[in-house]
Amino acid sequence: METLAYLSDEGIPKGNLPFDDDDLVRGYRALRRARFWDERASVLQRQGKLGVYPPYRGQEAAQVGTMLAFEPSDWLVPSYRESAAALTHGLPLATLILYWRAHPAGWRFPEGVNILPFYVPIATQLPQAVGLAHALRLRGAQNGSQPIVATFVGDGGTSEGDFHEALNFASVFEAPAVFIVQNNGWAISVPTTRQMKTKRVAARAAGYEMPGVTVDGNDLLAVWKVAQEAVARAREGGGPTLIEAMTYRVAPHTTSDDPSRYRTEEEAASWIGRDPVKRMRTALAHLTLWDDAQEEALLEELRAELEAAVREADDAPTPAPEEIVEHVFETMTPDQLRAWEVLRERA
Amino acid sequence: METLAYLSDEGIPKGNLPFDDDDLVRGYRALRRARFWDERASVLQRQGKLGVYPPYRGQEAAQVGTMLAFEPSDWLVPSYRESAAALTHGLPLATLILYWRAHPAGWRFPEGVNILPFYVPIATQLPQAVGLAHALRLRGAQNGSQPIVATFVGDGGTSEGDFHEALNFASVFEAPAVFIVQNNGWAISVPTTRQMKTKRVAARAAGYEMPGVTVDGNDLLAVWKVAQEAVARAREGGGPTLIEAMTYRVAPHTTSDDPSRYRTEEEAASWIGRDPVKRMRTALAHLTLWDDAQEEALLEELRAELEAAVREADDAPTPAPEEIVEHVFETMTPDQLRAWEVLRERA
Amino acid sequence: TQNLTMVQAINQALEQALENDERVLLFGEDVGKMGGVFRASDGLQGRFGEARVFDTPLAESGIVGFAVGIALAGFRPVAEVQFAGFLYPALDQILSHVGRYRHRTRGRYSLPLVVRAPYGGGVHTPEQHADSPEGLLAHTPGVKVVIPSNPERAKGLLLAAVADPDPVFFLEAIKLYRSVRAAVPTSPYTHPLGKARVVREGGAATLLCYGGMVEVCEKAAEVAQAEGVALEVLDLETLVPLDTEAVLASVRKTGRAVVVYEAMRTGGFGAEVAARIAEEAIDSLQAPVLRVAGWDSPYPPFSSIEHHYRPNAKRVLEAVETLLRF
Amino acid sequence: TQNLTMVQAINQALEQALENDERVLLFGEDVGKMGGVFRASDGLQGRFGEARVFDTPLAESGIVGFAVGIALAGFRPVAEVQFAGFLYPALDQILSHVGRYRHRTRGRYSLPLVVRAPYGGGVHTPEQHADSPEGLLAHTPGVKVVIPSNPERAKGLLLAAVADPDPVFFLEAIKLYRSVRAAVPTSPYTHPLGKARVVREGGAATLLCYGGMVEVCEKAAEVAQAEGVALEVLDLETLVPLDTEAVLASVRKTGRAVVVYEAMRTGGFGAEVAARIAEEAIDSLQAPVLRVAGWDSPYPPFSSIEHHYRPNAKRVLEAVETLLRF
Amino acid sequence: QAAKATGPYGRPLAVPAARKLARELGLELTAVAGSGPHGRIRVEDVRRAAEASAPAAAEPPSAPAP
Ligand SMILES: Cc1ncc(C[n+]2csc(CCOP(=O)(O)OP(=O)(O)O)c2C)c(N)n1
Ligand SMILES: Cc1ncc(C[n+]2csc(CCOP(=O)(O)OP(=O)(O)O)c2C)c(N)n1
Ligand SMILES: [Mg+2]
Ligand SMILES: [Mg+2]
Ligand SMILES: [Mg+2]
Repeated sequence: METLAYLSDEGIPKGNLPFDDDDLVRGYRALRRARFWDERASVLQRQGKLGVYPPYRGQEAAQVGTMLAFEPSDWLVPSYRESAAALTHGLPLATLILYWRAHPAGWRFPEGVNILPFYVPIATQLPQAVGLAHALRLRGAQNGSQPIVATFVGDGGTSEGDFHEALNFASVFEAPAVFIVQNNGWAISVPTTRQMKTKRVAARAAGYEMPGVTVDGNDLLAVWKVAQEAVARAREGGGPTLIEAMTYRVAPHTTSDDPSRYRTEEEAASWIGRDPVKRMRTALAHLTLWDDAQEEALLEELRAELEAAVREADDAPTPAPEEIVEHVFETMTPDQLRAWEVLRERA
Repeated sequence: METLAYLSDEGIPKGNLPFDDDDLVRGYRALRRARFWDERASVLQRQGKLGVYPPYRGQEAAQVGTMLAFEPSDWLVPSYRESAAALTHGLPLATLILYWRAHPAGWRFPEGVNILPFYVPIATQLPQAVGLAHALRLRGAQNGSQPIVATFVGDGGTSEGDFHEALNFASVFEAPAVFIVQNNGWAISVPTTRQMKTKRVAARAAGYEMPGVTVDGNDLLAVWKVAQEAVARAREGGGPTLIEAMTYRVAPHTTSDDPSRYRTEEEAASWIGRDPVKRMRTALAHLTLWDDAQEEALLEELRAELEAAVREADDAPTPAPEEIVEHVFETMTPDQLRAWEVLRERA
Repeated sequence: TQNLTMVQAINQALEQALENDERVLLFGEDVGKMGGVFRASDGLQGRFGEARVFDTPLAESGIVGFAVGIALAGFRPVAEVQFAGFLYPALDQILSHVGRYRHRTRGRYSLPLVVRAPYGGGVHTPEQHADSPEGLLAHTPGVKVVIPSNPERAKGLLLAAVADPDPVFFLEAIKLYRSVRAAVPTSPYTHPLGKARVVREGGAATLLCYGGMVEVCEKAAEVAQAEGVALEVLDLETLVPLDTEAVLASVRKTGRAVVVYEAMRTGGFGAEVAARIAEEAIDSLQAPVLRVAGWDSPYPPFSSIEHHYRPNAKRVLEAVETLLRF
Repeated sequence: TQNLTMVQAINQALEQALENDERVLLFGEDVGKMGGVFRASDGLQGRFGEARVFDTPLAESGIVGFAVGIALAGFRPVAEVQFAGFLYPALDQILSHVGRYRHRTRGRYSLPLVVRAPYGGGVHTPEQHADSPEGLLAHTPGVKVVIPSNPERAKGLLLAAVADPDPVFFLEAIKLYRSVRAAVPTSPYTHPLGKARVVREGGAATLLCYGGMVEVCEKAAEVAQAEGVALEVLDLETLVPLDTEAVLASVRKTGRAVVVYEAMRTGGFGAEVAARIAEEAIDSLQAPVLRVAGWDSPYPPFSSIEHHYRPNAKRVLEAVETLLRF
Repeated sequence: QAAKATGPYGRPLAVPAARKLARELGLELTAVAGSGPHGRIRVEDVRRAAEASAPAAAEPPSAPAP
């Protein structure tokens, strides 16, 4: 199976790019923003200002490139590592910060932001994404366009039964869903080679009569392009697509993981050469669309955005103990009400 | 994907057959025996002498052909419809009768018969079959030969997550297991076309880097041959194979099903023309290996065998109420012991 | 009213739910053309079309996960799982998601879905077709559990379940599907969830039960009545949220309680009922709180002895006698 | 003896199990090179090789099903599920097979397998990493459930679980993994399954607990002692089969019982304990049987308030006070 | 002074152990004053009542009323 890429490992465009200049700049900005947050997140975490956090360093292109192809009226059904996808799809940074602080206010995404929660139990969100996609199709076009669904899973997650059940349901119901497998080489300490025998998850798509594409997941443009095609297909009633983005988890599994137990630094280092942000910046520079001044201006913007978001997050009211038993049902049971009263007294 | 077949729909050999005359006769006898039991089972059921029974009429070649390729030292991990596979692999007829009478004596297969129980929860036996195969491989060759595992699932069963998890484990561990999908067109009332979008389950094998073969499941010889190849591969350390036997469930789903609710008689009738027993008998007749007298003698044998088995089954002691709480653990808990005493008094 | 079996009443409830609310969708294994293995959805695909009533692939985790997604989009899915023993592959979706969605999203999303499943023994079904997993569901935060005991209640409770803003597991005793007919109002109506129902009043002891055990307790009460002992029979109907007040009121009145359920005894929902009584009505108790339940074993697939597993009136009466003699 | 944390004691038990019985195999997600996310299998792949200690693909139903097959072949699999909240995808294998195999085959096959999983809250883990599903397992016919509360017991109980002829679920409180060190005998030893353990004697009331709640109850008992109230603390250790005699003996002695568990209250295993007391020790009760448990909600993933979910010594003492005042 | 305790259904409120002791001593709970909250009868109350009516305690216990 061939792997689509528009940029060389160093970032030099291999030929004509299927995006206009504005898009290229817009894409880079989203990519750089994703990198900025991830870098700061790890810092915040070390400062005790964030809980356990799963970094996505090295996977920005896979997530951002995918979501650039979707409209805000489409839905994102992420796993836990898709902070970049969520940011790109419109999750406010302050909400994201609160989410990773495990603050209840961060767990309620704002109205109008079509993103389902980050999911911890691996692969379980996939059948839900298919149900959602099927329901959107039943409902039909909104403002002239059929809303569709993007959903993510890791190489490890492809081993779960729900991955298979979801692909099968999606193909049987021709659901307008795009599955993105971020094949990042690792599931915590387990390399992809022990997770599956096949070298290409996309090869599984054929078993569902579904298009399956493997793409260079560190090439923003390749991911974006492939996602656009899948999006167009889904929107026009052509059913689901499986996209496999070949990438690498450069960072630890989460901020509490120690990768030196299971892999060499060299391996991770070899991937840094193919860093998706650097590649895209090189491409833009090559095309004279981006210079250091623009970069510095962007970073200034991002710093300001982050500062404001941190401030907003800091202002969120301290959670009250009784919130524990709220929102289990629309109406509390008598037991919950009693618990609520007990908890309220503790505040 | 091509579908291997050695016999025409009518049963005329398409060319040289890869079996010698003795094998051809042996194969037919096993096939005819399977048909004989299934026919009688439905009669016994109507007479109230058997519980709910899932007939396999039309699928004899898929089951018998597969098991002919295995040795008694190999293991069979069936689903609920594999009575024919079990008979062929050495399950005594009397045990089978008791099993379908839901008599406890039928649920304990005799020592030395390497068959795991018939499984009701669909596809759940598949990961177990892989674990068993992996363990057999760890244990290594016995008497110079590596024992391996055969396991069956229906087209409907391929939709369950466990189907996928099992195939993935099998390929990752290179387990000596042969998966047989009996694609019989139906999962109760749901046709294969609504169960999956792909026309060939065998196409899924590629996603696990595993050989996948589609075979005419109503051609005993084709199934047998394909199974032999899979068996040889597994035995020699070549890992698992997925065999898809294209067949048809001519009978109702079980003796309590009424297929007229969901399919036409014509459809089922069209498959009777491709009846695996008739085809094989025609082939033997064509090769002058079998005549009516031989058939009558075989039927006589089978009648005698059945009569003896029914007698043996009838002689099984009446189950005692306290058997309900026996064999939950090796040693009864105090609660179970108390229950046992209560139940004993009811006998 | 019409004289209906429970499965017919359920069929009527589903039909009216589909009729009165466009957001209702019905799906599961064999629910379409076949109308369900018990005919609960008989005729509904024909009437409402394949978009609203349809078969799914054979995958229970997929079915429940699919239902979650459909509910998130604003529909009201009613999924059928063919037998309650086949809810097990879906327990991950149920425990990880169905019960957590509202909580996790701080109320932004709710899951107004219903999962129906036939449960329980007594009719010689094959292995694992007679399981009673209500205790597992009741120990799942965020899901409601409803178990009707007759045609009239089944219809009203099912329509209430479909209208409920939260996920409801609706278990239907296979034993009752066709064994009784009763007058069922023809127009749609609901019975509120969360309320127990006094089936029969009495002062000597309370029998606490639900689903398939209600007729067993009624029978026991009739026999006792003939001997001059008036038993109160309380049908819990909704296990979650449990009508604890009704349980306590009855036990405070009679001072004696037997909890009857057919699931395996250890860890079953009856333990919760007994624990609540021991917690809140201890000073009214004249005798221990007894449980009559399935034994600590799988429901036996051995048909000639399986009826020894399920509680019957005799066992209930033995327990009552123990209480009265205490 | 050595001074070990609980996770070290477990590591030692696994090492000795592998050493002393060639049939023992260890597997699960990240158990190999990584040595488990909590290091329970640290160093074991290096010592015993990849054939005996290995990583599996990320699929819990697959892992448990695989373990079943391995056990059927005569090995003694010890599978790790990374967190107890990820047992859910495997519940079908557990409910449908692990607990039924011996019964279904009338004793021909047994499944001498162990499934270990870290459980419970108290250490700010992400969502669903703090679940306590012991109640679900305890309501599964045919499986044993063991939950140790300290390093010394953990080692002896785990070695007993590995030697047991039946499937054992071995849940390890994450909170206890590294918080305490204790003297642990260096050579292999076993503690029998099915026995409760009196942690502390007292006459005023009995605290019934297990796993992570034992230290909470001990702390409560210390505080009470300072005020002159002697509480008895009973560590159940094995939930299935439960040592009912020990429970009853203690409650008969003290006349007062508080059951403490961190799972959601409704339908939890503590209900079973309370129900047994109400059933068999009613005459001795001077007060209701109280439960101090998790609230009826998911374990909250909200770190600044999550400690309000888990029972603590204060809540236990409030319950004791209620009992003493009753 | 302890209250005379009757629950909402006219029966005295009493902890099970007090009921048992009263049964053993042949005491009617209606004749016992409860010292617990809501006039609940505790074991001590039964003992006290038994001592106060010592002769009655000598009588054989009456059969449990069903
Ligand atoms: C059902 C389930 N099992 C186990 C875990 C624990 N766990 C969290 S992340 C992870 C590895 C996931 O790997 P992959 O799917 O490749 O995603 P990645 O972390 O690489 O983004 C595991 C085993 C979990 N969250 N859910
Ligand atoms: C987990 C589970 N879900 C549902 C059922 C009910 N059921 C029994 S057989 C069957 C259809 C199976 O179809 P297929 O796998 O094609 O096998 P076939 O009956 O054709 O042999 C269904 C849905 C079951 N036994 N187990
Ligand atoms: Mg990965
Ligand atoms: Mg599954
Ligand atoms: Mg089929």
